[in-house]
Amino acid sequence: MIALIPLFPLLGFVINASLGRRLPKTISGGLASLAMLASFAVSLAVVWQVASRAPAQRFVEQTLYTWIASGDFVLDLTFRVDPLASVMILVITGIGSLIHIYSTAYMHEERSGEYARYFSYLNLFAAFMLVLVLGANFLVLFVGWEGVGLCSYLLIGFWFEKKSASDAGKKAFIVNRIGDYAFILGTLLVFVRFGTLDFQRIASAVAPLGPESMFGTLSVATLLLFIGATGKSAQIPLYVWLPDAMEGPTPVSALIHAATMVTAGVYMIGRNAVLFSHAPETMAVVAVIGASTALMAGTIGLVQNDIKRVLAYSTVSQLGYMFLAMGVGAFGAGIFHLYTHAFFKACLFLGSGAVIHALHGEQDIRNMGGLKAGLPITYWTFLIGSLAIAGVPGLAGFFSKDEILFETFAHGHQILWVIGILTSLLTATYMFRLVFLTFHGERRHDAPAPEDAEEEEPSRLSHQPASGASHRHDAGSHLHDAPTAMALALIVLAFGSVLAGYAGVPRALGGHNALGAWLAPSFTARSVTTLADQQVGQVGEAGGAGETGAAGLELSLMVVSSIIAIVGIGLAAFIWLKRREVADKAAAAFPGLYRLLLNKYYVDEVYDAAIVQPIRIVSQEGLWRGIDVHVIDGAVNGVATIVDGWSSLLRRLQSGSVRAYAGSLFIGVVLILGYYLWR
Amino acid sequence: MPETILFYLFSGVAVVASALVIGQRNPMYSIMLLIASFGALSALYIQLDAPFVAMAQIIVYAGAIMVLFLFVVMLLNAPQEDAAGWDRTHPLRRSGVGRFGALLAGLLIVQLVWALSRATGAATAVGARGDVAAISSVRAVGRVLFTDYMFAFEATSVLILVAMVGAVLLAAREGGR
Amino acid sequence: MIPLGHYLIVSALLFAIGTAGVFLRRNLITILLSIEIMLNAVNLTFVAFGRSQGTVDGQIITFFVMTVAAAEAAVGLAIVIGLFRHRESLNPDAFTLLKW
Amino acid sequence: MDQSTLRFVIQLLIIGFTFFMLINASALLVLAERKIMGFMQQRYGPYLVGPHGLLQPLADILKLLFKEELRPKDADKWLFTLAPIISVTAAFAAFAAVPWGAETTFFGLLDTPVKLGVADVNVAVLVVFAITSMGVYGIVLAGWSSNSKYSLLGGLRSSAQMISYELAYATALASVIMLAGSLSLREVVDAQSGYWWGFIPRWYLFLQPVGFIIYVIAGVAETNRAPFDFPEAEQELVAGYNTEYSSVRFALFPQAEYINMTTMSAVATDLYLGGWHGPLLERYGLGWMWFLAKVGLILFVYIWMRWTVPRYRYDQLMTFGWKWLFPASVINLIVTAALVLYFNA
Repeated sequence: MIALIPLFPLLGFVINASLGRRLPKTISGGLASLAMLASFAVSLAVVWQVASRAPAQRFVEQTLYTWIASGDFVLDLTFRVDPLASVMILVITGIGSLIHIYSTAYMHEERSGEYARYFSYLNLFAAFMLVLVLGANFLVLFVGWEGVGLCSYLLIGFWFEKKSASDAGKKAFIVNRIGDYAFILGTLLVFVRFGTLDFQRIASAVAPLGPESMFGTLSVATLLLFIGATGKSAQIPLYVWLPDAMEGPTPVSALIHAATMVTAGVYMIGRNAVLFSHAPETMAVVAVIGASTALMAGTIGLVQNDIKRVLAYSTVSQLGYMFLAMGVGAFGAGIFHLYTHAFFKACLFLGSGAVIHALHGEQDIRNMGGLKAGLPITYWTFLIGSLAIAGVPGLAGFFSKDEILFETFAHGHQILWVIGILTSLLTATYMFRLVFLTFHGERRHDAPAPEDAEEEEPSRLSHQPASGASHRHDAGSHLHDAPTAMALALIVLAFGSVLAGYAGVPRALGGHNALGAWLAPSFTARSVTTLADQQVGQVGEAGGAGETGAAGLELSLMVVSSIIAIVGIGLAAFIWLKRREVADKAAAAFPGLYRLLLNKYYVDEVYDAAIVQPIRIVSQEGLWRGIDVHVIDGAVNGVATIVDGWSSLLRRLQSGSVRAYAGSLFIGVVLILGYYLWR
Repeated sequence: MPETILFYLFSGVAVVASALVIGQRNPMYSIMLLIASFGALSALYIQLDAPFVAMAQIIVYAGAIMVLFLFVVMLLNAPQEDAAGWDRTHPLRRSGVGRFGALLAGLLIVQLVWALSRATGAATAVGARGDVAAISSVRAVGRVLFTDYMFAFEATSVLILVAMVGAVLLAAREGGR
Repeated sequence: MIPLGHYLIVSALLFAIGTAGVFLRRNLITILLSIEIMLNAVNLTFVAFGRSQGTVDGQIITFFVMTVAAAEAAVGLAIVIGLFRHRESLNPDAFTLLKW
Repeated sequence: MDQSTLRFVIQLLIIGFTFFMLINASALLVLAERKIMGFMQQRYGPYLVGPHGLLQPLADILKLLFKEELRPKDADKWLFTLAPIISVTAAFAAFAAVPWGAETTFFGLLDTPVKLGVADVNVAVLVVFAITSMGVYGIVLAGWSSNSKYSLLGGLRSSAQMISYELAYATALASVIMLAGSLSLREVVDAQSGYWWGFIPRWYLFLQPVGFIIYVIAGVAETNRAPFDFPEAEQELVAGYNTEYSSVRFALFPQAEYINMTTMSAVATDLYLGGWHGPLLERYGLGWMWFLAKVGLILFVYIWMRWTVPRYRYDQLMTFGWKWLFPASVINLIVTAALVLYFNA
């Protein structure tokens, strides 16, 4: 049953990859979407099955077969669905299928071979992602982990004819390698420590021991795992690949780099909540990294001009939020935000995709504006998404983000809370800068007004989306709003971004944090019940905090953050609607800061100087020119020379005359016989 | 006593014939002489109470192998040893080489005789042990051949097959059927 | 009765003659004949020893030697024919192509 | 004259008798052949020399003796002379191993019986086989040494033919040997003494009909007789290997051929027809007469065959030998072996 969930997309991948180029687009695309929908249905069934049980044993397992059995180390290929996983699979399959549907329209200009390739990658990614979240032990998870990495590489570099795209793909892959390396080390360490890789066993092995006071095995292991997470989930210091990943098709950005893959790190930490919560140092590191990533990404996002890059940075910053939550031990809150974020970020990306689609590959927001009339659906959905992410009360982002902030505060990390608040201000600001620059104001692009609709678009098939400004020339065609498939996805997601939040309305607002309660068992070691309760108390604050009279505090924090959100929006409105020049003035006022932000704190350059160049130089000058050429080649050639020299001597023996050979043989016989006779 | 005479007679024939074989320039004569030598040898085998071997010697060597040689010689219309000009330059054409070879052969004989002179039991009569009936009976030979030496026997059969195929392949004209 | 040594000496002589033949003759066929002589010398030794041991094994080995001789003659002569087709010669020194 | 010398003398006599008979055989066979041929072709054949031309062979021999010896200039002197000698020697020698009579005391003249036959070898079959195979050399050498195309071709053909048919021949022999369980012809013969159900003689002819036929055919081919007489296929090769021969040297070849025929028949008699065993003559120690009679019968068949069956084509001969006769003989051998195993176990 569970195995079916990743199986359907895999099937889709196989079909599309093998005979996709022979299938017509509608079939290959429809097939892929169908596969996703099927696995979504299966996931629903499974989740229902899980939900219908008592909270204590809310999990279903399926062991396909014993994968590795060497000595006493036995590793099964096991899938397990528990509350956490169920949330994940629902998000992945649900949003995944929406994005598939969206893609059928978005990628329609591709040649059918490319089209099939795209969808096969997409399906493969979904399959691996599901394996990742379903895996019941580190190794299975790691399989998915690497798989999604691979698919992300393939999809980012989907338009590999573009150098920037293929470079971006390589960058993502290599940066992830670093993280994965650490992740493997962490896994091995965990195995050495506990002798098992199964999450539940580890948890129940960890539970009895108290939190690690000093910096020890657990901390190191968790830290390594966390580095892996930073790789996948684009946190400092390994976030650099995500903005470049926007070279890929927009739906890919939505699916992989907003909704699913980048949350793998968060998921992994949540999956090992017990383990992490026993390593306070690591938790602190996680929290700090998360907060600082959030802030930094926000600041960068403020000045970017590429619509997708802005969204990318906002993704990074939201991920920062999630890690902050994880770091402060509010796992429930983190997952909650993950889940809401999936909706509105996907919505925003798809919206941006629609814009780019409409403008035939235009991505620079300075060349947009005034699209509101032209693209009503896109506009409204995009607006809702922005409101949600900005944390306007009543929308999805509001609940999750505030819960995170509240938990942060409640756990006594006031500084982090301040950073969080600041970030949410930034979030609101840059999101609405985006909205206003894109949709409001006068149009700064040569697309005609919607009213002169009699003109036909000249060369529809000739252009590809996202192929940069090279398509500016035919950008003058009719300004068309999102086609039905895209529109459908957008609308559904918009609704999602409104409603998703109500899954976890905090007690302070009279709700009873359903999601938190639902997730709670996943963050506890089930087997040891006595400790489990205490774990719930300690870890599952998501549900717990409400009782302890903190309701008032929570309410006041909510008010604060809502105000902040409103202020941010207002600020954006003031600057980018009323007085555009203020922005330029500000930029002129602090040129250094502006350039710093514009160039993303020069992080790429720093990495390049600190890591890439040294390695290149060492490998080129030292390894290649030095060792390879002189030592290795020298050895090989030397051997050859020696052999050559000797053979030129010995070949004189080979006269080719049979009798000569026989003679030498005969001489040998006589000599040997003589010797034996002599002694 | 008569058998001693016969022994010396036949061994003499064998040795002299063989010596003439290699002293001969015409391969045809060499072959005939070799056949004679084989006949003498088979006589020696009979003296050694190995009649079956003796007959096999004649049938196989004289009757088959030598005929083969004969055919080849006739087929190639065997030339006398050619002293074609183009291979005079070859190092082995120097007469010294031949003498050296003869010298080595002589040396070998000396060594072997010397070894024999030192060997124990070389002086004991051949027929001393074992009863003649058992050794000379074909039945005994067959029994041992098909039990103890079964594997070797089969192996030789394979060898023959391979040799046959190889010979056919080698002798077939280039591109011939 | 004839002592074993005599037979052995005869076979030694034959063997030496064969080896000498390989050297002295410059005709592939004669060389093959010389090889046959050597094989027969060995046969004689086998039979003589077998007789003196009072066993039939000597004779049996002889059969195997004969088999090998037959095979060797067949293949060898086939090669000789092939070579003769290439150069109208049976002189082994004419076939010194297999060298530097 | 004491026993041992007497014995020695008798042995000598037997050998001499055998030799004499063989020479006569060759002479008589020439006559017989011509007579029978004449009879078969409704004419007289030789009848001038002596009564009914009985002295014809003698006349032939005398004629040949007084002919001039011719030898081609380019012929190889030694081998040219050697060739006929080889053939005839081989022919005679082969018969040495053939026993032609039961052991007898010559009506009590000797106290211990003596075996009728030149030599009594315990591997007689092999000996006969080996020595007959030597006969090839005579022909090949004759063909090669006389340095003439016809001779060479004849020689090659005959040798190829003999070698091919030796296989079938030997295999046929082998099956009989398996039945008798001995390589000694005398034992083979004695194994055939007595009767089944009192009246059918225990001849291997009845156990080995196929073998017998194969043997006879192979024998004909071995002796280069019609319908397998390619070496002297007059139409194609003048007279084959003996084209260049004349006078005595020439005489030796047909003689060798007839002696070979006799040997074949004798061996056939020993192997298949129960040798000297036969009703009532044995009782008086005259079994060898039976032997003579049987040999004569087979010889008659030979001649008969020659004048009735036309000659094959060479390729047909080879095809027949390799693709029919040899496989048949092998199958016969296998079947025999199986049956022997079955009945002895």
